[in-house]
Amino acid sequence: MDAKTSIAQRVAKEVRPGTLVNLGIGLPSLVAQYTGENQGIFFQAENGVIGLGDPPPTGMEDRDLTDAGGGYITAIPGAAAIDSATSFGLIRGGHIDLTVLGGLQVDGRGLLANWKIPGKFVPGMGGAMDLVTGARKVIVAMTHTAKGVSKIVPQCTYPITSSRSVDLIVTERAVIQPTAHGLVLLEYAETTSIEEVISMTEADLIIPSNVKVIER
Amino acid sequence: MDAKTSIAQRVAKEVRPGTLVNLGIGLPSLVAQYTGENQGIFFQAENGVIGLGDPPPTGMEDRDLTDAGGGYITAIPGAAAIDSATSFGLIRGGHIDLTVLGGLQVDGRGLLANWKIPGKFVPGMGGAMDLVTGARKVIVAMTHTAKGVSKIVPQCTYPITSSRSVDLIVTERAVIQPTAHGLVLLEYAETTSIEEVISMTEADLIIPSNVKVIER
Amino acid sequence: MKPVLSPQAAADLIPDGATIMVGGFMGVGSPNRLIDAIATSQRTGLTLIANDTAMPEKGIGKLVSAGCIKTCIVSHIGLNPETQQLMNNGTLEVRLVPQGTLVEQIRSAGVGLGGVLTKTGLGTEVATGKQIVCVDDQNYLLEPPLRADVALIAARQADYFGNLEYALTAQNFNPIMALAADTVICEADHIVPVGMISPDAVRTPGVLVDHLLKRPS
Amino acid sequence: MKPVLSPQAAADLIPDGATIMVGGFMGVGSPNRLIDAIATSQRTGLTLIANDTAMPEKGIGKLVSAGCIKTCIVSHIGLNPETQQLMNNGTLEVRLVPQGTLVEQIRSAGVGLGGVLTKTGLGTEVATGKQIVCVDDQNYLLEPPLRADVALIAARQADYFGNLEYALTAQNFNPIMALAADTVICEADHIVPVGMISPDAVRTPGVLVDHLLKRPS
Repeated sequence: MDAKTSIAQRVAKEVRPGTLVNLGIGLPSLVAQYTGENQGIFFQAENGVIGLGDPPPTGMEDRDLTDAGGGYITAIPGAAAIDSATSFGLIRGGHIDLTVLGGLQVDGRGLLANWKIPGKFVPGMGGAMDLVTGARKVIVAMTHTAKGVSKIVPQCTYPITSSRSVDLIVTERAVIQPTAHGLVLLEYAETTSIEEVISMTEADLIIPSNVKVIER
Repeated sequence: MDAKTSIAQRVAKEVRPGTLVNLGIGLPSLVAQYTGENQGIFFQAENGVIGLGDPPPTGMEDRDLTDAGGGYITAIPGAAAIDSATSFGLIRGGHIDLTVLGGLQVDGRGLLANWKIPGKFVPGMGGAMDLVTGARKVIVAMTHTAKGVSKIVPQCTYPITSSRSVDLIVTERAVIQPTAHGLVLLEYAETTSIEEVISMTEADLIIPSNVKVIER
Repeated sequence: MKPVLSPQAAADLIPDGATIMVGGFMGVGSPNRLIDAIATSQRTGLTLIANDTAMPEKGIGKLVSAGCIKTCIVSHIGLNPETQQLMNNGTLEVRLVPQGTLVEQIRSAGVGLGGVLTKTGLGTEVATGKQIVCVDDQNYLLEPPLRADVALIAARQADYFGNLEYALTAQNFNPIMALAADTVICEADHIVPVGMISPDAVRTPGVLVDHLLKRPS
Repeated sequence: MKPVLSPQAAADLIPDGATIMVGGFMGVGSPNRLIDAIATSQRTGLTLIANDTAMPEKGIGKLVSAGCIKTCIVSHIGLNPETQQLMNNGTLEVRLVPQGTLVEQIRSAGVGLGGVLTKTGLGTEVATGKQIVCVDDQNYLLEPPLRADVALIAARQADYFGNLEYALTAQNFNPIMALAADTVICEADHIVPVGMISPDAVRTPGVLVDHLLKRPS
């Protein structure tokens, strides 16, 4: 299993029935594939739809029905089309139960950086700052390292996305919970070890006695 | 002709083709009867419709289509139904070309009072404060006196509706324009005289050399 | 799918002393069966946020007549002499708010903003004791967000997920109030199966609605 | 009835150096024939307010490619390497704004409010040099209103009075931008006679729209 799939599978277990969920573009968008059907979960695309469905059959794409990355989508029965003010009203107003976003860095305080690498690449924050600030629960879904360098750092060197700490970090190697005392290792992948996770994580980790192996 | 009819007829001459107009409940609502048809005028009712039409035929009233006073209305082809946030967005945002409102008092600075008689009757401001503050042009349509007492006063004794001066006052006896120099008498009714208007107006009036008789 | 409640079960969700928002404008577009159930249940000490108190024995006016309301935050009470009377004898506290400010205060709570910056009310009695904020050399009155424990709204048509469509001037405050309460209960004229309302026709997304009112049998 | 303009006549309404808003989200729901006409007309020095700059040679990206834009106020440029490049070599000024703040700044200008009080951006680079306002013991960032000289929007269907309906995710910023510009030009897929759109289906009232774009012959 590749890293992205294993991350998406683990994040999917955090999605509760009957909730409204926003998935960021890229890796987070894979999560939808692993949540069970008929659980009353509604996915929001912040460009203006509540109730994303499966990708459309080839040749049946609609140029006016896309996700926030511009990819063609469908919508489920009971979907609603909304404008950007309403969409971000829901996000900022605390109506989104869960958002899953990608990350460049998360630090020891649980702060996320995901919109700017100064002097290198500046995609912009898009909806990320509103999502991290406004969603009830924020999960960062990202690979543990980039080019061998830990993305979980003592303090973000890239500009942060919000002063609000994220609730959970899910990588292909570990599930980590930011707390007031620091980053707590909750789970590690069966393909790795606690020691290896520690060595690949630049930030300090708190290791409780009951760390579990990730179930997917 | 009664006072209300003569006021409404004179105000109607101020309504320009192709504009968006809000008429207050009561006397101001009569103005619509005297504007020409097919001039592309859209009337807004602030409770949520743009494009008010004639009153409905008896028996064809719709409980869900009313004006701001709760009276049954119809809507013209091209009408739009809007919620209260949009309705007042249009009002505050300067999208209303003209509003015509009733008044309890207007004073020498052109300030209007129309929502509260302390200790006696407090209807509330409803949409009046937003309309006077936000509409491009504000006309007060009211009788010149109430129980023999001038409603045009040196300074409002009732709480004012807005710190923005109204643009025109139309009564059954006179048309008066508030200016930086004071209230200017523009027109007087043929049934009265300049002297009588001055004597029935508690506020000072500036009388230019070219005061005209009101055309209806 | 959202729970479909009887009027009584819906009224039971509202404790004495709660803050409620009720949709409607002079009795048009109000959830009348919900109002009847609350009035019949003799709730007391409620704080009411609404455009107006309608007329005696009509729409929201029934809550005033039944003595349910301790405080009301409204823009207009001119057509309800009962409200005037209770205000004058000190039984009912009435806080008058300009209509455009009121609806934006509710919206700002619902969409996670810190309040409303408006010129409406500046230099009038309404501004007394309130903060003034200067933006680009212009002064604005700062009015705080307004939330409720329960919003009681009316719609023309719902699906069983809670997506709502409104009709004409019965829309008014309803879609805005749906954003700004811990619990949102909607009384719709019709309830249709999920999928029967076009996504483009939805004015209130079902995710905002907690309960639907059972249709009369 | 609103004037129906050719793309060229519409582009002629926009002088060099103007501030324009353009609807659309990653190329979806943008007024593409209007964009083509502006790009072909080689306008220069424009300030662009939009969600994003789409992709090179697609939607709003064409205005960047054609060198029309001096400054852009957007939330995302990640899918347009041309924008990155012009920003890096100093040819194009890019002001990045959180998406929810951007749409509310536009709305606040359109509905006559003094700006936006939001928690988004507090404690980040976005807050640098900006006013903080405290409401009910909570801090908010104050972001000022954003207006344009001309708004260029897209709709699924218009009537000849300018009432607009949108489709699915092509709605996005379009109805909000229609509120906040001195001149609003709409490119609709269909234009129908007045009266053919139900009042309840209208998402942008025609009173906000100044010009419609002529349909292709």
